[in-house]
Amino acid sequence: KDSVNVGVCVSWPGYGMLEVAKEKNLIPDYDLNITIFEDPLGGHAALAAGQIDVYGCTADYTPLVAERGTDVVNVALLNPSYGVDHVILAPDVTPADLKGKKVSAPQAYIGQLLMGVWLDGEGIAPGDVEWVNLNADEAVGPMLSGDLSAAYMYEPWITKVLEASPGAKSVANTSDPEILKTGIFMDALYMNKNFISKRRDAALAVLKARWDGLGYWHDHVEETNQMLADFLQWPVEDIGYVVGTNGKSFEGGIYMFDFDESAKACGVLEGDMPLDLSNGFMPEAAALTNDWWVKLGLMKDKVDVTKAIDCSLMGDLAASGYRQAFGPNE
Amino acid sequence: MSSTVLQLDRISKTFQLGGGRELTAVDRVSFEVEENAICVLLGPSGCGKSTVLRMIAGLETPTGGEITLGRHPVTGPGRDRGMVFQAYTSFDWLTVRRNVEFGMKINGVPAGERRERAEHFIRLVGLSKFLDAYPSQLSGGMRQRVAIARTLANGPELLLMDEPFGALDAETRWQMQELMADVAEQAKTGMVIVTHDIEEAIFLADKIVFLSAHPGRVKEEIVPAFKAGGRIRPKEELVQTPGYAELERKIMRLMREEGQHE
Amino acid sequence: MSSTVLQLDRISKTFQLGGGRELTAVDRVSFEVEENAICVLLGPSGCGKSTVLRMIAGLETPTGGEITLGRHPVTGPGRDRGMVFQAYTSFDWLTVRRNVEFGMKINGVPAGERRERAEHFIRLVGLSKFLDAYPSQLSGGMRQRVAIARTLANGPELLLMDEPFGALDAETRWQMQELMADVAEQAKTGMVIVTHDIEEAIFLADKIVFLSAHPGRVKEEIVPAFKAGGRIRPKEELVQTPGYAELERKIMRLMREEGQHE
Amino acid sequence: MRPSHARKSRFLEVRRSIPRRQAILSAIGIWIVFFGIWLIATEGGWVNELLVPSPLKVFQTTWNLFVDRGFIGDIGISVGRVVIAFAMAAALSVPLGVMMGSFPAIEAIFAPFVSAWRYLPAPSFIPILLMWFGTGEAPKLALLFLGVVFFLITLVMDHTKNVRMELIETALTLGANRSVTVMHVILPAVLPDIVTAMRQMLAVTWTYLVIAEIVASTTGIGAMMMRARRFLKTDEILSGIIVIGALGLLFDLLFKAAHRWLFPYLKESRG
Amino acid sequence: MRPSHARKSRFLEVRRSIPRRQAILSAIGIWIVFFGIWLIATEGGWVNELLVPSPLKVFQTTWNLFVDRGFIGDIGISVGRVVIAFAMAAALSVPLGVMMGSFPAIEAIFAPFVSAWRYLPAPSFIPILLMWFGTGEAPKLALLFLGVVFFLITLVMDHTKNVRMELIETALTLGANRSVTVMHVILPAVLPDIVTAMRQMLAVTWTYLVIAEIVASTTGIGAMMMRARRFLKTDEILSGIIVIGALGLLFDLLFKAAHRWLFPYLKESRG
Ligand SMILES: Nc1ncnc2c1ncn2[C@@H]1O[C@H](COP(=O)(O)OP(=O)(O)OP(=O)(O)O)[C@@H](O)[C@H]1O
Ligand SMILES: Nc1ncnc2c1ncn2[C@@H]1O[C@H](COP(=O)(O)OP(=O)(O)OP(=O)(O)O)[C@@H](O)[C@H]1O
Ligand SMILES: [Mg+2]
Ligand SMILES: [Mg+2]
Repeated sequence: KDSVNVGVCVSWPGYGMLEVAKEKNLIPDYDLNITIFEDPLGGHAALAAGQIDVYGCTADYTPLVAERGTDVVNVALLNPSYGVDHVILAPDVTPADLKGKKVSAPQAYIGQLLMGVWLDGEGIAPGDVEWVNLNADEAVGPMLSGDLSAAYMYEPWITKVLEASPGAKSVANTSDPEILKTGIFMDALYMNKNFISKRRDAALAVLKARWDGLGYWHDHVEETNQMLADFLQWPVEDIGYVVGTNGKSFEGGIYMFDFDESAKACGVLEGDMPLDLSNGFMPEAAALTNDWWVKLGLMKDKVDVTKAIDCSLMGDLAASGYRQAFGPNE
Repeated sequence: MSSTVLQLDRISKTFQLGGGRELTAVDRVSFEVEENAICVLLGPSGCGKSTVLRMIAGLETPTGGEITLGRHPVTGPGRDRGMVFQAYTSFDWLTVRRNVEFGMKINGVPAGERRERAEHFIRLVGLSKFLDAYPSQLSGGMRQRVAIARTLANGPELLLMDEPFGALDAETRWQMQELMADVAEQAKTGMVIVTHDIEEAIFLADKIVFLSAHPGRVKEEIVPAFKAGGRIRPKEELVQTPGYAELERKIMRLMREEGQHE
Repeated sequence: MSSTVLQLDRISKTFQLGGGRELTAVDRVSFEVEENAICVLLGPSGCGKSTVLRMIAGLETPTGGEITLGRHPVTGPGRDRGMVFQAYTSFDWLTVRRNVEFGMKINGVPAGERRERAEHFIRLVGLSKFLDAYPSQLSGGMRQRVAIARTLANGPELLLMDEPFGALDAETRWQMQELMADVAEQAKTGMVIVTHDIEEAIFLADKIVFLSAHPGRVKEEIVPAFKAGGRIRPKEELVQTPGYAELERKIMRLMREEGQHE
Repeated sequence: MRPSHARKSRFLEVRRSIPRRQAILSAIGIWIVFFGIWLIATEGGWVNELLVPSPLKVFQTTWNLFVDRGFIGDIGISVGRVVIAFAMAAALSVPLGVMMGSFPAIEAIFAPFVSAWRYLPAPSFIPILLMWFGTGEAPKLALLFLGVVFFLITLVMDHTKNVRMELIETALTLGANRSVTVMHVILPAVLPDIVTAMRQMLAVTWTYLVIAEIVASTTGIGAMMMRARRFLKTDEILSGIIVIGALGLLFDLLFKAAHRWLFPYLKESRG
Repeated sequence: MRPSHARKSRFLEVRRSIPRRQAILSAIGIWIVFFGIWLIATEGGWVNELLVPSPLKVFQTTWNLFVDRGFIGDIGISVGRVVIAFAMAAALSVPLGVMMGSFPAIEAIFAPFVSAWRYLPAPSFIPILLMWFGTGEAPKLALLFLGVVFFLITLVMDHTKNVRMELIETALTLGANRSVTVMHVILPAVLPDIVTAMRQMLAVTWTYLVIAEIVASTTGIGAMMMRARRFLKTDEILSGIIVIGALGLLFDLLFKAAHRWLFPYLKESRG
């Protein structure tokens, strides 16, 4: 049996559906060799070098791939963040006060994008605040000690910070319709170009297996959540707080695109998108992300993001008649 | 004639070894050192010479007996008993002058006096040309002279030396021995010197205390009779002096007897 | 009577110091060593004794002249010239027996013969009781004996020793000197010994080569006439022998003359 | 009969060795003080319980990790990684360092290279290591290896250069050729120092473990600590730290014991 | 007249020091070989140019970083952090280490503590450091400090314990009390060794720089390298590594020079 090397960017349930496919034998012809990268960049390096073939990670990386010209493409969007990512404001601070204050977000990660988008909405330019490069977990201490005025965060820290520091509040999150419709806070599936060109069958099989795994989850949420909990070594409740228990989405977690939705995002299937997104928005969102990276001073130029997007696999699946559409279970 | 400056009264030293074992290194050793006299401790290796000297210096505490310097019992190290070791102890980070001034400085001697005394003693040991040299620029014998000058400049009542010339080559050793004879006369400091070298012992000693080993006890006190008229120099003369050869043979015999025990 | 085993023919050694400077440590030194004889190199510190010995051993290359051992010129270190240093060179990780077997082992002597020879020489130096002890369990003198046995067991034509007993105390030094006299007789190995100690030189030497310093040259070759009948033992007798005291004074004078230059 | 005027012993005496009892009490004391301050700080609410849990909680967690969550497996994996990477580093450093210390010609070649690479920030090699070694054990081992190997080479070389010249010259005058001199004299002479250097450098490897186990890993103490970070389980992070500290000390003891066992001849006896 | 049979000199001679020329050629040679292999590997297409850029590219990038992107500012910040953190570590280690080495009673208290903390995986302290020290320079300095201080204390203590007993006893018999003995004899005697130990340990601080500058930092070489990682700009990562290596060597030279300058009396003269 041929094997395919799969990487997962941090232990995150959204990327776990290939593990489901593997355990449920939904991809009988291939051996999936799944590695979790606690360090997302490590996974990207491994993918670019062909040490792994497939990698689930955040979509904000797409413009960077286009700029660098590595042999990596985004083959599908998997799910938007549906309230996982928040901006937390310290007690007694109003958005208007933020000019010149310290705000934290992990530099060059999705968190910085969220913070930038939110600040922009509040009329504050990226250059007007003092950026502090912190991961969500690292921001807790300074947030509690009053060192930071705002911070990018996700659970379980949001709850802890709000509890421990009365007056702190969440002022924005990725389930806000305005933020959702930007389409940039997404998880995506990346593949190595050489893998696709040399082993297209395998690439298709893996992609299909991903959707089959998702389908299995939709049909057997409780069993699958437990499976994910074992795989990631998370408590099963925490899995629920991300992917929910209704087989579709969780407010404060993520919203799982089904195959059809993802194919529409690619523009390989006709029809409307939910969440105020438009059909075929994928390159648009990547370009917007590119703009934001430029605004934040991390990229110099606008690049042709379509070089790093390959919807042909989704297109083949759709053409072969593969369909999957579901809403929340009752 | 001259009065006693140091008195050892039945001094013993028992070391606690690991595992509850004990070693009596020195057993009821008594002797006296007269003012301005050189007393040489001689004896086979391991007989406790160094231990006796260290107890006099106050670096070890006797487990029995009493050591009296002048009228006061010895309770710890002090500037009244200067010590010179076999290993070079020059403070490498100080120039010769500041080495010699060291003791005076920490004892609060005013700068002017310090300078004067230091220069005096550096002259005495023949290092005037090297006042501002660092010890690393000196030969072994010269370093040892720095140590001696440093100790003497500190004005001790007693100079203690543990095989001070053991590491030096023959000619330098002679020079040092003659220097010590001069110093004893000029600086009027009593000395207790530990040595292995019989010739050195005979040349320097006003009195030789011979220790036996296991445990260290005083085996014999020898006062070289032929030296009554003072020290004999140059050294070449000494070997020709009547009585010298006999004394040398006697000590050789003592040494050899003791050596057997080992 | 006996034939020459080692010959130094106008050997010189110039060291290149930093900055293009040169130092001529040894200047046209010539002497010979006869079979089974002990030749002692004597001289003030820095006169090049060690350098001469190291050139004989092949550890330094002369910058001029020729050294011949038997009939062959010396071109590098070899087992035909065993060397014993002042610093202890016992291989601490080997037992006494394996230390002594070391040279034979690396030279391919079969195990049986090795064992026998090792035991023979260990007996000769009086360490039979310590066959399986490690050097760290031995005293300084015993370690030096291990080094001597190891060198002798390797069957060298010539034994070279650089102040071999300098670090030992007086009694041990005597024992070692007497041992060497025995060895010279029994093992029939020629020796070149460097020493500072005049007594030691006179006691051991069949011939004394006295070097002068800066640069090192042969100042005098002395053959102690009173030893024509063989070595005198015990050592206590030696000092009483007619001629001893004169020789001692003569060498002392030589030493002192040379010492002045410094 | 101890003289009544015997010097009275003060607590602080230069180089005066202290009784075993005092040594043990001091060692226990400092840890009691440490845990005491920690306990007071947390119980007294001086620090946020969320970020610095009380030591009791941490011990409890450690216990649970062992009993309920098979922490011993993670430990085994981490120990395995440290040991293998360190063994590889030693396998390169010891021959190379000894050769560099023995032959100035070899030192001249490698020393300028090695001494620059000591400053290598090992973590920044992670992407390159992943590219070359893929996602298995190899990149983790490579990281641990890189973190320690240049220090180890330098130390081994320095120790080898300190082997006394007389030993080498003795070997030469006994008829030893180069390889015998290196293998049978220099190497055994320097070996005890090498083992000591390895003992010290193993500590460096342990400090790199956490970084190495972020690299594509779900097993091992470091990965456990990463997971704990994600869920803000500071008690588990601290458990991890304590376990690493304890393992470090344990290895230190093992090395000490190995030293005694390998080099029995170093035991000092006779005065 | 050199004898014609003079031992012919072979390339590998145990402890035979080599000519200066050979030393310089060897040092240059190894780097040429290193860059040569690198160049061939990239130009020859053995490795992916994007992942391992050619050395020419890296030099080009380094040049650009300096000329166009104000890299010198980042370097200044990093050097500042390393120097300050290291100075703080030294300011604690030297007095404490010297006291531990001088007074067995003090050693008994701190040694068991310090030797366990050497194994401390510094990176896992990041969250706690951020909580205590906020997001300014303090946590970065604290991390660098923690990474090196326990090693440094141990080394200073060991060196202090090696100060010869005779020197101390000489001071005592000259009438020195405890503080004079420690300050005017033990400390100056051990100082050269302390400076050497610091030289070695500075390398460790540099290796931690990259980790420290991930913490709440957007400035410094480490942060630059992190950003470069994010954008998979391997050329910039390699530039950073080269710059850190060069800085490390530079500091090494500075320490060597300082050693010579501070301790002129160690210059060997006279035979
Ligand atoms: N600190 C100590 N602990 C235990 N035993 C000791 C100590 N110091 C000395 N000894 C033992 O006491 C005995 C006497 O030692 P000491 O050094 O005084 O002899 P010595 O006559 O000076 O010998 P040497 O001539 O070799 O210097 C020896 O057996 C020695 O091992
Ligand atoms: N490798 C070397 N490089 C430079 N000079 C040297 C070297 N070896 C010895 N010398 C110098 O050569 C001279 C003779 O040295 P050597 O060691 O042979 O003297 P020595 O007679 O053995 O002295 P000592 O009695 O002190 O051992 C000295 O001036 C010494 O400094
Ligand atoms: Mg002694
Ligand atoms: Mg010599």
